[in-house]
Amino acid sequence: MLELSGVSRSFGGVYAVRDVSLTVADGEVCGVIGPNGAGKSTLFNLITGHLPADHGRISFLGQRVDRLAPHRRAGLGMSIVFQAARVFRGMTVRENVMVGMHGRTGAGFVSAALRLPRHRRDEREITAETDAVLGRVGLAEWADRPAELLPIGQQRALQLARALCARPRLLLLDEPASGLRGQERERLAALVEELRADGLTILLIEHDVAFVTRLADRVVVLDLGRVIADGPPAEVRSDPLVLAAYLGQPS
Amino acid sequence: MSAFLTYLLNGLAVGCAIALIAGGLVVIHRVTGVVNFAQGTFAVVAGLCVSSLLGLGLPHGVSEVAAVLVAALAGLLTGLAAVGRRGTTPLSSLIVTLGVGVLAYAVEIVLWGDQPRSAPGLAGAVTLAGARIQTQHLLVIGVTAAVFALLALFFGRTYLGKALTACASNPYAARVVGIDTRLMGLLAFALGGLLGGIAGVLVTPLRPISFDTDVTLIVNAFAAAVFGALTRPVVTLAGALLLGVAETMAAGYGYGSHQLEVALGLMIVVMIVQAGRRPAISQEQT
Amino acid sequence: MIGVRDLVVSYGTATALDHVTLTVEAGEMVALLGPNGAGKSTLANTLAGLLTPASGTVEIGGRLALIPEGRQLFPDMSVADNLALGGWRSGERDPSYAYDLLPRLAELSRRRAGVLSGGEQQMVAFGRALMSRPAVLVVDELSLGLAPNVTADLAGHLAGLNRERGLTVLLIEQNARLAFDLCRRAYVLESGRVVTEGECAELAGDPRVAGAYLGGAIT
Amino acid sequence: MAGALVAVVTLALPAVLADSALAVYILLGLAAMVTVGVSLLMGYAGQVSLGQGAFYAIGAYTAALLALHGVPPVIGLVAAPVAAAGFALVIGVPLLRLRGHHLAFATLAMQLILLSLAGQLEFTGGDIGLQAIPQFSAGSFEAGSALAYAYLTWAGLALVMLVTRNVIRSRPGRALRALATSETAAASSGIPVGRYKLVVFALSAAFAGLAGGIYCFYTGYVAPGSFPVLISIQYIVMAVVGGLGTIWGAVAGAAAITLLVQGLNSLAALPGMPSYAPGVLSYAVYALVLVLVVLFLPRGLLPAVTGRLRRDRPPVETR
Amino acid sequence: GGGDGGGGGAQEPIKVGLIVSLTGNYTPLGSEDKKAVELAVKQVNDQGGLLGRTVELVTRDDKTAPDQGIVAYNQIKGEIDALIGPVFSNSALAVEPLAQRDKMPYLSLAPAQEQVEPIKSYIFVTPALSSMYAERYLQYIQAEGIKTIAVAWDSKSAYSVSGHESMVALAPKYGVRIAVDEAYETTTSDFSPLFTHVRGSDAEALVFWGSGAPGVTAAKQYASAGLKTPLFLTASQASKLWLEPMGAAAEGMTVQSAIGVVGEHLPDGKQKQVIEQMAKPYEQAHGYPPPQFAQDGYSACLLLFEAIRKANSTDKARVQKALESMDLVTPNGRFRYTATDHSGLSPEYISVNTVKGGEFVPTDWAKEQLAKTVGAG
Ligand SMILES: Nc1ncnc2c1ncn2[C@@H]1O[C@H](COP(=O)(O)OP(=O)(O)OP(=O)(O)O)[C@@H](O)[C@H]1O
Ligand SMILES: Nc1ncnc2c1ncn2[C@@H]1O[C@H](COP(=O)(O)OP(=O)(O)OP(=O)(O)O)[C@@H](O)[C@H]1O
Ligand SMILES: [Mg+2]
Ligand SMILES: [Mg+2]
Repeated sequence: MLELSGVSRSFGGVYAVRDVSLTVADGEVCGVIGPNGAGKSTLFNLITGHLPADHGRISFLGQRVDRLAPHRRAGLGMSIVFQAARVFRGMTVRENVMVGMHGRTGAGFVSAALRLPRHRRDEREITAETDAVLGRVGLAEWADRPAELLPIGQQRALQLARALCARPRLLLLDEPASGLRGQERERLAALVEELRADGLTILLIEHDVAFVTRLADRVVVLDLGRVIADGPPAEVRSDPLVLAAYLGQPS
Repeated sequence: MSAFLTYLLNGLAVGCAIALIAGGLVVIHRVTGVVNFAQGTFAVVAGLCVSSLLGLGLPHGVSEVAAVLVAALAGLLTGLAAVGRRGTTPLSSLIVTLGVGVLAYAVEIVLWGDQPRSAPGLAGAVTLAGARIQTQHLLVIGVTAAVFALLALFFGRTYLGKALTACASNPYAARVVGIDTRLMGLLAFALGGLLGGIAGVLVTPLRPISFDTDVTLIVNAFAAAVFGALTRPVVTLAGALLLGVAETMAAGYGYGSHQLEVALGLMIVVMIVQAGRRPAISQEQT
Repeated sequence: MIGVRDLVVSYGTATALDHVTLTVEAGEMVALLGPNGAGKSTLANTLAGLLTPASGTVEIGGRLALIPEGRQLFPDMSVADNLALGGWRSGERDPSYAYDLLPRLAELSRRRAGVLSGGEQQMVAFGRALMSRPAVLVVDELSLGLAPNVTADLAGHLAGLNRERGLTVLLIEQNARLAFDLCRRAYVLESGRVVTEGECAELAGDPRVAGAYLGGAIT
Repeated sequence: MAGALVAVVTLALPAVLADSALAVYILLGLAAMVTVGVSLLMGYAGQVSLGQGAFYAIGAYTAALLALHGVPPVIGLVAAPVAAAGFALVIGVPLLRLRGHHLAFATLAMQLILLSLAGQLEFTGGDIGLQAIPQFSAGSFEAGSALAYAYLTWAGLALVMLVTRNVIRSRPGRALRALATSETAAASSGIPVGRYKLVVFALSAAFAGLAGGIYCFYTGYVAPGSFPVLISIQYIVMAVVGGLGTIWGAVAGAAAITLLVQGLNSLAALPGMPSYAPGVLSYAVYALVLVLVVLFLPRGLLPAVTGRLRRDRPPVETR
Repeated sequence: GGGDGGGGGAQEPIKVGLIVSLTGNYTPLGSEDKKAVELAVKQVNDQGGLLGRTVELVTRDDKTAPDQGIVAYNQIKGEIDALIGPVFSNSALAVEPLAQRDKMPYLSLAPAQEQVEPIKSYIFVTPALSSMYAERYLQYIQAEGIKTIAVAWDSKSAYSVSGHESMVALAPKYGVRIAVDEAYETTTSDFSPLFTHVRGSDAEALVFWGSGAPGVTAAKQYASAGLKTPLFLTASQASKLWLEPMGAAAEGMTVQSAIGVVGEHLPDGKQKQVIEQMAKPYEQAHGYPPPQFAQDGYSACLLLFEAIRKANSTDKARVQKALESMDLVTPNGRFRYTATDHSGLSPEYISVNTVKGGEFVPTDWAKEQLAKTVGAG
């Protein structure tokens, strides 16, 4: 599904991602962990195209994508939930989520301006599906609130809903559980499990190791921009390198 | 060759005059995030003041200093209107400064009338390596160099300068660490007024000043300041010099009627080239 | 050290805090729990003087520092400058105090804060708050985005400062288990009201609290 | 519906207005057309243009030149927005790579350069401009009176508002509002950010161009002096005063500013006013009203009046 | 048809519209014009009015913007009998088609040539056109024995563009060669490139076309540029607006002006008397002598009043007819409007002066020429 080979990116003198090669299989949930500043978020930005890579190649669904603009990659079926909440200000929660449907509908300026039938049909579909997704992530009651005023937890859920609306093949989640409390975290985990059951491929960055262990089929560990471990969660959790760099005292 | 040098030197002087006004824009924006459209007004107020004071028979030096102080006061008052009220967004503040600039027209017309004024400066010209340059131009260059050196030091090295910068960088965070952003904003406006005043006092002997001269002054200064991302004094100075030299060179080599097009066009091109180098995500990261 | 009585804070017409009363004694570490949107950050901002209460009183004994939600650094400034500005109230301008606490910050000192990774930013926010040598520290999410070893490290620092310098701490933390480990007492805020308060040990045994805040926290 | 009511009242208005008031009505309508575009561009898509006056000018010059060369005015009027939009598409490609203040400056400079050229070129009539532009006519109908232009303006504004409303309430509109906050997040939702910015830039230019086309037929004269940079700034002021991010706000802002300016103008010219009255009244009172409105109604006139809280700003300036 | 001066209409004032720039760029010009027009109206009313009716002024501000000129015109066109129009050429050109359509007698204060080319029956111009200034300078240059000149002009000012064009077109007729022909922009703040080019040429004089700020900026820099070539400035500089900021640096420079500016140097006679009739009270009221554009406003009033008197009516068609057969001495000189000449002045009413002691003093050549003109008139 996703294949990286020899991908690197540096900022000034700092190598954020260094010669990373990685394959993610269809339907797999792959956890990405590593110390702060290891390059996890940068890796996501390289995959989604928000940062150009210095070297290496990235293929998605058998097609090279490393020269494609972010919106084109999104169009191929990638969705990301950013680490820092990026909700669209001045729009309600529902409108925010509707934006996620953008790539799946086609009504442009002209058909919108003229209210052509196609546009109206699209709008009906968008509204219906948005409401379904809002229910799924537990935001139904917030739907008409201005998005930027939501508490952190709900903003995360909103981003996830937006990403899901695009019906992606590959979902990249950058610390989706941060800021969530016990129960909320539980609900998120359940949702991710559902998505996996639906056959979605997921890349998941998270510092809550238990969370990752529970959800991921496989965990990749980054440190100083390099992959230092890659394998089933249980194995990785006891890897001495990982313990030293990341987990601190054995848990 | 001496013609080239003449164009260059005079272009630098023109650029320096622009830079002084742009400097005020930068100081205010760097601290408050507000683009101060009243910046040209400060120069005009100082220019009109200095012409009156000299006309009253006050000696040079005293008149200039007094005029600059009046401009600083004007800056402070503008600041009170623009950032004195909590919750004013930078866009609202911008419109307020626009309003203050227009309000100043009324005050200036009542006090000084609508006719342009000038003031005597350093007379005569000097010849440097075959290139003639007005003595007043040399003064402008000298003062600008000093002012920008001080600005760069102030913002880059001093603690107060950093605290001022922090206010616009993240106003909420500035309040979290205990910086009084409102007070700092007022300080910045006063400083902006001071810089505008210096510009006005230096420019009035070179070109007549009337109440509405601020528009011409602000357009060039805005160009230079934007070049410096409205936050970086030294890059702003570079932008202003680029603008000034491009203008005189265009005039010198036969494009006198296209000075403006040449200079502004050049600025846009440089900006577009710069913009292409930074991915959107690194401009958005908070 | 922190005394809050009958505090009401609202955003326009929406009431975020509804007659909240809460105390943190000098030298105490108290946790503040609550679901998303309960009003925890609102309370933190009010304590720091960034929001004006509609009614009620807030008393703070001594210099207060806040680690705000969402890091809130000065993005265009270097890490060193960010830290130095943390000392605005105390006059402490030399960031080496923060470097001693968190050596990683020294490595990052010349980078622009805005381009740091999430966890790195959180460390800077922590260091910056301590630069003001506070008597009272309000932490709005400690472990957010931090690697487990760093979380443990910071928690250790907090406990140490509390023990050695008598630092008073009000801790808002997503990971309730961590909060319960660190603090002796806790308040639970829901929909702007204090619904439960008590010793952490007791609360952990309270099935409602445990269900809501410990159940899923699996660390 | 309040909107329909306003539409009916404004439609009935020209019939009862004197010629003197009609001139204000028309200029107000034209300003509103441009301002709706500014509001779309700035309030929704988050892109600042200090050069809308240039598109207004392009529309006016296009229609004027075509009419002077014997092309039927209807075609000229259609060509005006098309030319403005076309120009916007061409310059937008490089300019829209700039953001924020850089974009504001670049558009301002674009207008300065364009007007400077218009003032020097032969076929645009240089600084003196183009005179004796024929009246607007369609088929056998010739718009000889101010009344006809008032209705033409009304129709133009209605069209502009309708298009804007349809756009913002739909998929492209949501995309525009999204990219205003975060281009990266918008792009990862599959929005082609660059293309959308370009299209909305062109659309706002088209609105200004259409207004310019009507303007040229109404006044029968265009010159660079008709489009000073200050009018571009005035449009921004109108949009902000009325309330950014609402269509009716743009219209309310244009109306408020136009009427204020004209009212003060008439007041200052009353006999017996001291010689400094025009300056003081038109500058001081205008400025004071502007400052007070912006400070005390920061979300603009319309939201303040209707009490709508669409764009509530958090009291804590978190980012 | 308007009142013939008889009946109840006698009580109705005659209303004269005045649209000038009272705000915006052209404020300094418009506000002076307004003062002069108010003076002329007061004077005529003090003498018992026109046709036994008082004259009332209806003033509007065009804000130095063409569309505001149109608004202003539409506001007052219903109540006025004639119009004195904008100083800003673009405003004037915008209003004129409307005035022509309404058959409104219109005296323009703007100097643009296009207003009278082609002739529109109701549109008349009061300032001398820049082509006249160009021609007058060439006459002077020829008389001084100068063969080669440099010309600089503001590419953004209609006045200076057309002045420059006329100068280029007429130069051969006066045996003058243009060695340097250089445009600048209104916002130019440094003229050293121009002066460098002049220095490097064999030009014996530099004629500088421009109005407003560049006139001062360039002349000041000229003073310190150390050029030997004399600087010739055109009539836009013939006022305190230029003299005051220039100060002592102006001494010895050559500046054109309308005849009215140098009234005191004229031989006694009708012309001198008309000039003083305006200049004295103006100076008394405002503390400085009237600048040249103020004289345009005053002259426009005199022309209009005379036309109404001759028409013995405010009927617009009859006023227009009266204007087309006008022959009147005003502070701007003697106007002879005809059906084919709506500008009415000729270059003979232009003076060439030197600045002496902070005043404009006609050169000997100009004194001689003006004496001839006035004597003949
Ligand atoms: N635009 C940039 N310019 C300069 N350095 C950058 C930039 N973006 C990231 N970095 C640096 O690259 C390194 C990797 O950052 P990244 O955000 O990928 O880390 P991360 O693994 O996501 O960490 P965290 O778990 O803390 O979020 C960091 O040291 C960071 O400071
Ligand atoms: N600026 C604001 N304007 C209006 N309402 C706000 C604002 N900030 C927060 N709120 C609302 O006030 C309530 C309390 O928010 P607050 O951020 O204090 O919650 P919290 O307990 O910190 O939540 P979280 O755990 O997600 O951080 C929420 O319902 C939120 O939507
Ligand atoms: Mg990260
Ligand atoms: Mg919170």
